[in-house]
Amino acid sequence: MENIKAIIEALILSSDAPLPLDKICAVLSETRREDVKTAVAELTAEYDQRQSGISIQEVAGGFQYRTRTEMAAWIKKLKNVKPPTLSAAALETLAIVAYRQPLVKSEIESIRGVDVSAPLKGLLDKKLIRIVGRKDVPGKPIIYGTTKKFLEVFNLKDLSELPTLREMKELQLQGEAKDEVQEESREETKD
Amino acid sequence: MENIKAIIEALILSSDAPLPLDKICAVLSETRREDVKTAVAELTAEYDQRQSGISIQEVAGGFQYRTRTEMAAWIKKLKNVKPPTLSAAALETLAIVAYRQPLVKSEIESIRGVDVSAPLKGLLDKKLIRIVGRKDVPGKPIIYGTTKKFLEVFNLKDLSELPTLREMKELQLQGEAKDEVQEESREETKD
Amino acid sequence: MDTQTENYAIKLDIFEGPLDLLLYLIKKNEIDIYNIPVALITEQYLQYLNIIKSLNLDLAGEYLVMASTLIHIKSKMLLPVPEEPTEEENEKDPRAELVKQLLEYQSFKEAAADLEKRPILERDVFTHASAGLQENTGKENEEDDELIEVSVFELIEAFHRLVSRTDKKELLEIDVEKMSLTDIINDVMERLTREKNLTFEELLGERKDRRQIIYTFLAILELIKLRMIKAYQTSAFGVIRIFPAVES
Repeated sequence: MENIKAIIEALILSSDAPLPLDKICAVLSETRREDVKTAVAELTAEYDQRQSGISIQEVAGGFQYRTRTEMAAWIKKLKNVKPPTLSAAALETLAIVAYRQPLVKSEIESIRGVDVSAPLKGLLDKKLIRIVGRKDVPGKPIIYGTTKKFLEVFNLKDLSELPTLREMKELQLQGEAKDEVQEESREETKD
Repeated sequence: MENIKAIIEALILSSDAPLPLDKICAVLSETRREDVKTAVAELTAEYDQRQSGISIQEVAGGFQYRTRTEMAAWIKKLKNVKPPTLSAAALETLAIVAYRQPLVKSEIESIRGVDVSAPLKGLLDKKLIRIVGRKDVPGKPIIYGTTKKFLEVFNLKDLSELPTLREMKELQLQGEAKDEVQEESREETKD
Repeated sequence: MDTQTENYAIKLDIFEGPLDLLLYLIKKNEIDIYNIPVALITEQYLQYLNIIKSLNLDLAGEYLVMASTLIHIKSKMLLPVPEEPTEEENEKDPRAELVKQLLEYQSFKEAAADLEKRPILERDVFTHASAGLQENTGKENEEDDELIEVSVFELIEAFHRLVSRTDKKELLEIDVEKMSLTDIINDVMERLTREKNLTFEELLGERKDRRQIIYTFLAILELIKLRMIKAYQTSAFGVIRIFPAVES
């Protein structure tokens, strides 16, 4: 078992992108998947326990060595570069793509209420979103979705890790309250 | 001391090149050089002791996380299970074939400005392009086109789903115009 | 008024559009989003637009569209509500659509803020591979061993790069029609290679819509021009038979 852990550490370090469990299992073909899973979990716990400055984190469907967030200030001191930033327009656009994907530009614009050409281009350049196809309607608009890199950059295991939109909960709660109080102004907007 | 070690681990991992002691000392300006040295030595020993698959090694005048030599065979195995990817040269060649097909090698070369024998061969091997015929001119050059697999790999229904250059240009031009004004609300020209 | 104007000018910078401005006004006035006093909000909204105009700043069309929407809602609110609305007459609150839009936008604004708070690579967490937020550098690399992930976007970026490098303007003239034509050219060549020769009718196959006929014809013309196929006719008005120009 000890040896498996050492191999996994080496595999994760040698991989440029987050390393999926499947690939680890493909390499450790003699080992049962369950055991590989346990080894990864134990390793992760060990790094945490010893309060190492680095940890094995699950992002974008794979495992990767990453520094702990508490270390950010020190690394910034070392690198002496400004961290990458996204404008509010880019973040809003990205959030809409992330939650509503796959979708076309006009759908993003109807939510934001403004033209989104500039933020879209920026997000494509940064490879946070990508073209996933074309919609089969007149004009064949381009359909956008998020990339694996989006998950890597935002430290997400997968898209399901995104928190549910607050709007949904609020609308439901509000709907219930309204039913009780004012009968007449009920909004039964069908979607 | 423990904390210093954690910081050093994070610094080494986050550094692109082997990290010289001087740089670590520069970041940990409050700590004596001797103590930094000791911390690095202790860290190195700890990784060795616990027989981790990775270790902190001194290379090219700096410290770097590296996989242990015993792990080489496993890492080779991992690289072999990697999905096929495309080099920049192959990608460019593929782009030319995709957008200008059917065409012959000399036409690709006149666009790329370099010999494309190697990338062409690679693309044929990967079955992303194929020979569609021969041109009836002296030398009877081979004519290339993309394959069904190309459409599959790029998730396209047919070639008309490829984004057109005009669309990309539009997105870009709008983006650039916006960047200049830096603000969406000022986009519209005066009426 | 001067100081007030300045305030507005500064505030304007942070608005991401008319919806954002509306949300700001709602918050500022501590209004229930489900029960917006349209008259008040419209008035304040228009005030903002006037100030922007008086500062000679250009105003995005979207702000004006929203202004007219607000005015429209306001006028609708003034109409008397029928005393006992029947099931069919059950008129929706004229504000309903706007409220829905505002809530939706607000939720994404919050989602964006949540995203921004996550541990972000190269800001809060770092890894050994340079997997950071690098811009697409488009750097040239002739070596075949540099591996990269590929998407359609990258494909067109690669082509775009080449075009700008070679400065061949005509390369830009690629559109959807041309690409569909290429599909048909490919199809024609594939079938000719298999069948050795085919008639125009056979090439058309089952699907015979106008577009298909025109495109198949154009494909044949293109292929003849490219000297990839040869067309033969036994007699005037006879069947046109098409052969690959060169045996493969």
